[in-house]
Amino acid sequence: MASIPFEHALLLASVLFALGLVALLIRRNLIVMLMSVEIMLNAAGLAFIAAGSRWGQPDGQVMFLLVLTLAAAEVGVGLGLVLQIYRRYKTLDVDRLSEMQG
Amino acid sequence: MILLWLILVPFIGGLLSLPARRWRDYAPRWLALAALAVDAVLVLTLFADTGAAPKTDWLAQVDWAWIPRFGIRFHLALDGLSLLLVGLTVFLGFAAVLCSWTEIRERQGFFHFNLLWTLAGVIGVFLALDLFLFFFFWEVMLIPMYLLIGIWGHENRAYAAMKFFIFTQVSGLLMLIAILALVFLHYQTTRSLSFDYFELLEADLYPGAARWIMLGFFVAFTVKLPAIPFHTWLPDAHTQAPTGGSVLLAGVLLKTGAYGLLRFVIPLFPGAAQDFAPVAMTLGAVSILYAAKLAFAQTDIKRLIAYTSISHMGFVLLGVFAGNAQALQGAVMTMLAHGVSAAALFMVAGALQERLHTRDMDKMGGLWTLAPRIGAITLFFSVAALGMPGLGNFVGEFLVLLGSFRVDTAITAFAAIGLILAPVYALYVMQRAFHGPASPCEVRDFGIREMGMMLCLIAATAWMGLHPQSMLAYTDARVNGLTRTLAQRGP
Amino acid sequence: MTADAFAALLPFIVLSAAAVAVMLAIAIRRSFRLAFWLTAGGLLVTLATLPCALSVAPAYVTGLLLVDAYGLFFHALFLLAALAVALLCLAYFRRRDNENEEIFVLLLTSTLGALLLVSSAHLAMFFLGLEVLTISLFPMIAYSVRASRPLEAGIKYLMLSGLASSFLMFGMALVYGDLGVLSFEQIGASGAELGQKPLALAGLFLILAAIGFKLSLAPFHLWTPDVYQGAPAPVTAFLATVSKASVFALLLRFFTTVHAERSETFLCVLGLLAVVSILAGNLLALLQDSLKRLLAYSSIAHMGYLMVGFVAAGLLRRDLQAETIAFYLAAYTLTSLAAFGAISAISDDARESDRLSDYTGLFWRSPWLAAVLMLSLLSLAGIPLTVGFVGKFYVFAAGVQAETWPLVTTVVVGSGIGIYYYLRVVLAMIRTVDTAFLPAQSLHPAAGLVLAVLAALVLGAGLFPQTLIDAASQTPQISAGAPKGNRHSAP
Amino acid sequence: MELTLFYLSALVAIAATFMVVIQCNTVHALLYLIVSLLASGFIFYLLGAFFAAVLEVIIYAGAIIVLFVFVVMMLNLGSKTIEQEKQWLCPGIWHGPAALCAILFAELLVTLMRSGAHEAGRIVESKTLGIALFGPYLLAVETASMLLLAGLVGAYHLGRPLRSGS
Amino acid sequence: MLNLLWLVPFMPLAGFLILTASEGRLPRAYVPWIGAGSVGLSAALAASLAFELLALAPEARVFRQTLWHWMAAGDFGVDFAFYLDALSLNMLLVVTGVGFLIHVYSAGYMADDPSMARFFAYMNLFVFAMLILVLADNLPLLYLGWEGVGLCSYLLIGFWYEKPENGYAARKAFVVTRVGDTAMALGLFLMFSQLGTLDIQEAMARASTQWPAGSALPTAAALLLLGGAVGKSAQLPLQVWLPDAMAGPTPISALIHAATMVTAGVYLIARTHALFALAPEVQTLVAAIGAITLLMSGFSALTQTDIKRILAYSTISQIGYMFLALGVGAWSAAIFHLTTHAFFKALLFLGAGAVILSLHHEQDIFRMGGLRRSLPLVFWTFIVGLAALVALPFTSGYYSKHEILLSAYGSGAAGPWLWAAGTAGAILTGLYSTRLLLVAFFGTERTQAHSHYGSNIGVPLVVLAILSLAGGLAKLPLFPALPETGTEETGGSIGLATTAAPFLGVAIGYLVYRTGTASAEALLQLPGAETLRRLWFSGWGMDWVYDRLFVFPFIALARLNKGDAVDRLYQGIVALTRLGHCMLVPTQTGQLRRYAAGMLFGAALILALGVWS
Repeated sequence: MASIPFEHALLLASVLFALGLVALLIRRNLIVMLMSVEIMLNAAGLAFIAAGSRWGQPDGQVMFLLVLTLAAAEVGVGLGLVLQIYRRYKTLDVDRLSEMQG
Repeated sequence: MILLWLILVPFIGGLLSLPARRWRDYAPRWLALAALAVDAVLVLTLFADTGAAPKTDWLAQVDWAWIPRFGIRFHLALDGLSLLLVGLTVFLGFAAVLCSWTEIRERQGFFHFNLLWTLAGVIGVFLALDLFLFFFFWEVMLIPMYLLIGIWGHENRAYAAMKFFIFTQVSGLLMLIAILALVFLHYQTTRSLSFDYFELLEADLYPGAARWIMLGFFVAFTVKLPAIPFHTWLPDAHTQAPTGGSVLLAGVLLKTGAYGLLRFVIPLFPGAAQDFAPVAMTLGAVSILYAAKLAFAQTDIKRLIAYTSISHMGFVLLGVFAGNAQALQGAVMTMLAHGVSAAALFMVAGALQERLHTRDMDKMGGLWTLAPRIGAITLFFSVAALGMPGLGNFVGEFLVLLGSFRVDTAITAFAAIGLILAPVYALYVMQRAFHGPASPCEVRDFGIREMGMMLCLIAATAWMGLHPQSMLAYTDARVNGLTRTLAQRGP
Repeated sequence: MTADAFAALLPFIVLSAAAVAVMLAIAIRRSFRLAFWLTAGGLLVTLATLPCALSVAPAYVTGLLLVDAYGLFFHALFLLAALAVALLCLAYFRRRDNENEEIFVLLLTSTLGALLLVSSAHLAMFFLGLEVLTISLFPMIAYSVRASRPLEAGIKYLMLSGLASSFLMFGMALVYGDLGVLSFEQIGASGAELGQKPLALAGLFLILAAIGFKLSLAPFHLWTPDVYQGAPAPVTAFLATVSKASVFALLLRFFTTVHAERSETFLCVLGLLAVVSILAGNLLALLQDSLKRLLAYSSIAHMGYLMVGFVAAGLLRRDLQAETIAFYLAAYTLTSLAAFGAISAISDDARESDRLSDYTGLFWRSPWLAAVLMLSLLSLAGIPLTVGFVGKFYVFAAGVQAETWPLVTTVVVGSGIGIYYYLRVVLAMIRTVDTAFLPAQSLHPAAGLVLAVLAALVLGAGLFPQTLIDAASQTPQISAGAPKGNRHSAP
Repeated sequence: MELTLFYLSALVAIAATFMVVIQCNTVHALLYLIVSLLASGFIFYLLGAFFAAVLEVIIYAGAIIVLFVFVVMMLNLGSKTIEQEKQWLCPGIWHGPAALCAILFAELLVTLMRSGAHEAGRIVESKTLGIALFGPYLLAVETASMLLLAGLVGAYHLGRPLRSGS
Repeated sequence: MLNLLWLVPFMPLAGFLILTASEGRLPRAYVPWIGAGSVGLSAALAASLAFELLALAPEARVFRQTLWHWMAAGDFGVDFAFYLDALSLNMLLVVTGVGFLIHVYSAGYMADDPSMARFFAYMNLFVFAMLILVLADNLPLLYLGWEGVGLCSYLLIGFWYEKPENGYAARKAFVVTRVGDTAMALGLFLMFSQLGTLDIQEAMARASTQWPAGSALPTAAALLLLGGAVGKSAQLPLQVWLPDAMAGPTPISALIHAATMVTAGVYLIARTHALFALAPEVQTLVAAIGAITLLMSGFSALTQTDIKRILAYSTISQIGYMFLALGVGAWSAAIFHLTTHAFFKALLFLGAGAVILSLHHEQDIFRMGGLRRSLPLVFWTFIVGLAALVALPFTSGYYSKHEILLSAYGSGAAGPWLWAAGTAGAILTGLYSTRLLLVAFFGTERTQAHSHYGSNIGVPLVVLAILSLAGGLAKLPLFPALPETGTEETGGSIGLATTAAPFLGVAIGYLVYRTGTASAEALLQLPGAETLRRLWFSGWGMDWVYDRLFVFPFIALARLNKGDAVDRLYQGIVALTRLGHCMLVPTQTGQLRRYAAGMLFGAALILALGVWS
């Protein structure tokens, strides 16, 4: 395989990361927010893969696997929570969930 | 060991009085009296032990390792100065219990618990010779006092208790920082980590550091003393506290500040203290006058007495920093005498409030006709407070001014104006509360218990005025040591 | 796997086994008591294996885990805390028909996460430990799904935690991308030229942001009050103690091993975070009416104090740093457990009592419970007699010794503000109200036991801290290979 | 060639992700997300991480996103919600978050530019990965199982329907 | 026998303690016995001590008794010690003697007062304090007595406490004298800091050797002591309290505000004459104060209508003479006049008291009249007293005042001026005395008098009348306590003029008031006369000035700052903290996305710090 500039891969990861962040900040739909967290985690994974391929070590991929595990677990718990919330509030609007403040 | 028991007896007494309430309603107060009696016996033993001996050195010591990690030791020791103040504490402890006899009807067990713990803390402060231990007791006495004000206080108790606590606590932290700075500077030169008083006395500080560290101590002690501009907690705390609390606050707690100045600020930082003396003396003089003026303006009798306390403590500050034998002895005498007279005045004010349900002097008047005993006693202590020769306060103030005159004529002359303002407020109390036409209501005069207690206080005040030498002798050695230190290590 | 490695791993193995066992037990037969006893047994057995692990410490296990005395100190702390939380859960979840047993599995897994976290020697384990802890916490926080607040708290924590995890991972990726290594020690080995590695440095800062979130340092603190308030009280207790302490313990291990503290920038940023946290936490708590939120804000401030200790002690000497952090964390854990335990004891899963009005006159309704809460508040405020004071003493000692005056000043200011709101709660508790209409609080024996033990520990370690100091200071060696040279020659 | 492919798929990933951000229909957003993930997987492949690329497709796109789809379908979010999403996504709320993200991104960019130029794309065999996973990272794998256990129990507790009554 | 000296002051103290401890439960009949008896015993003891002391050679007439070590600190130490010499013996006799008579008189005067026990208790306390004052061996002890008499003065002026104005007068007296006392205290400090002792004899001896005459230090010390003296002795500028002090019962006015306490200043200066001798400027000032005071208060006395206020101004005026004497160095003349003044002024006050008692507390002389018929004994004794006051020849006042005026004349350059002032004062004295006598005792009876006083009022009047007449014949044996001042023979014309001056005053008075008040009112019609009268009546408006200079500003300042301005500072801190709280709380919106934004902000911030630093 031809070499790919490491920095460019990281740049891509950064862009994805930033996009995920933007999504998290501007979307009010809980499911989309969960998705944006996934985007960010994926971006981090991408960065690991890029780093691993820079050094030619398996560690990057191992870390990616761990990220993947986390993403799965988090999505599992998160979606369970979202379900409960939808049952209770009949909406996915995150801004409705601001009973506690001050 | 006797020193440890001095602290432990009220401590245990306090613990016991908690459950004692379930047994009998009056049990806690008798228990408190009993604990104090035991303490009094201990104090008297100490007095007797030292009565004949030359009062030069430390009379008794306890020295155990406590937190070896920091070289902190459980080090108690007693010299004449401590002995006098511990004696005063126990004496006023009796007064505080007795004057709460009928005033406190609710939650007596917890009340006496707090009272005794405050006393234990104060005695600890007077005995501790490890700086950490000192700070420990310094803070420990706050909590029960806070509860005394916060639970049994008057209408604005929450505010007053809070203010009291925050002032003393924040200033206490400054002291803690100063203590640590001192300890670590000492460590840097000697490689021995110790909070011990005697070891730190040898600490060799460069002047800049000494000044800052001294200021840390100074602020903590002047807040407690209190002196302008750190005094504003006191009127609120004293006014809102129950009578027993006021007695302890005015009689004993304020003395811890003065004690700290004498025990720590001067010996540890003689040079810095001397450099700082003009400022401190000015603060003292300003306190005397400013508080006297404020006292005059008050209509709340307890508030008025509170401001007079500030005024009197100004003399202490003046005396301590004047730093010669007369002024220092005067400061000690002022502490003792003010302890007794202010306590008595607060007891009178408490008695009035208990009877009239007001502290507003505008609503009093003509009480002499209705309650001549209260009147006479108030008169006596007002007169004591205004510095009548022959009574304790005079000796203190006279010696302070005598000594400080040698150091700084202008400040002393300024402070002496306080002698003029004192009768202005003291006699004003008499006028507004006791003179004038009598109102047609009934006021219960002092009974045997109250009169007995008051006569003891009167006797103490008169004794201090007529034969102060019996007390001055105890502090003579310490004061001479201080003046020597100042002379040797001054600038 | 060698015997040594097995011994070192034993606590983790036992704990994991316990988690699985509890899960299986639940699957077989739902019984709250059985689940509790299994959990308690698991925790106790794990505790019993710690000496075994200590005998082989320090030991690397596969390069991911480092079992050393430092970690084991925290293991013991967390296991005890988890035990306390388990007992609190027993008292708290009274509605046994609600299939509540899962809490114990989650408690065990999250404790396991905390244990892994403090022992991790590798970014992978760091990440995993943190996530095991966090993932277990999500359902714990949202545990009472019938109520709306836990759900709200849960989703907030989940989302923000996900965000933080992303930061963490991204940061780790940057570090790895720049350095090519993942174990702390190897990162530390190449840490000397960290200044020339901007990517790695940026990665470390991103990791710091994630840690700041977990520690709720300002400005990453916004979630804290909502989550504390929404979570069931025992879970809050766990969150406030084990979760925070484990992350801080890791922070110390990680950043000292990678020599981040050699970078002035890094220390400045940490100092800044500390200052902002102290001010923001204390100011936000000032007039707070919900006790849980109040304690949340107070925990923000406390993390700030701790960070001051971290920075200051880090400037001085490594073992002092570990000792300071270990002691403070232990003190904070004990105290917070007591505070949240008291809240938990008067709440249940049907009703959370966290308004200040719920505590009005509590002192007269159930004095012992109120006394424990008061004690823990005083400990948080850093008043002597309590272990919190010794913790604060450590912070001051480090700050003064390192002469980081801005930080020390901030701590003083923060403490001053802090006293106000702690005392507000105390005032509410001692307010004398007509108690006839308020029901006396019945105390579940499990909660009573926990609170009694915790109160005894808070007092005991406050009065005689040397034992705890010994335990904390015997863990100075964070990892092998730490450079011996010290920046400062001071102690 | 590979470089071109890399940039191309990067472009696809970015564009798809961007669509996720602005897409109002949740299902559409999910589909875009799948595209984005597939593009990422391809990049993994280009970077020489074949195993990861496979996992990306199977687990991420295949399992996790499907989970999302299930939930979305369970909740049966109708067209009403799309309208609502459109309202929520009014242009005003973009500014602040976008600016913040831009700042963060700019900071990362500056850092990246400072770090110099390095090559990536070394192939890591799946075998090496396997050895690493069951060698030095054995404990990590075990721990990941505990992570999943916790997630499982948690999801179970949260996700089950409430019993009526009591 | 001399060793019993301590009993002299402690006898009245015992009386005080007994009366106080009884709390008014003692049968009324016993109270005067205890009160007057204790002073009587003191007087008897003092008399026997006097015989014993005077039996010694003049140089040996010194006795020192140390009771106990009072206080010591560093190089400072004083004893509770008494010092008896001719000067203090003289004062001792006056205080106990006159005091005893007034006590006896009080038994009658206060017979109906419900608080008689309290009255006698205060009186006894006063005698005790006064005796301490005169016997003190050192200045602090003297100060004890000094303040003690001030306190008793306060207590007794405010004796009838129901009336607020009495309380005001009492406080005024205390505070005004306290101003002087404070100056005196500073004087003590100065002396101690420079001389190293406060023992009077020792300090005087050291001052004479260490301080050159006329240098700054003795001048300052003497000035400060003078401050105390003018306060206590009601001299310019601190004389304002004495007229108001007449609010107390009349025996008090006789004992404290005429015979004994107010002369304490004279005693003090005489006691420390060695110091004053070192400060000639101050001595001149003393003389000037005396001269001005005697004139000013003479004029004031002319316009008063209250019989006690007339006597009060007269007292101020007479003490002015004593100061004049002290100022010109005629020490023994001053003490001589002090003694005779004690007799006749006590007599006058007691007489006035008898009048007031008979007229049911009527004090306005213009509502009296014709009393010579209804109260003959009082009338005759009053005449004797007035004669002595006016210094008609062969009365005691004549000898003493004559000596003062002649000494003044011969005292250097300012002498004639001082003499002129004194002589003018003598004219004034004659004038107002005649006015008092004619208005109150002659003419028509305007208020019905009921003479119901018994022998315990009559006897003291007679005894004091005898003393007023014959007291001038005694030659006080004040040497060597005070240096002899040889009264050199001055020109006969001066002596004649001095003798004649009172007659002139009496004559003018007789002319004006012979036919009642008509001619006086005619005089008031003259231009400016009414203004002058008001000015004099108000004591030259000094009260008005002091009120505006000190009292009102102080009260205004106190009221203004009742809430303590310093507290604002702390309230400001509190407000700042609350402001911080209120500014931070809105960040806790409870909205998840804002929290995320907060985190992002934090991350961006620390990254920025990390990247650009």
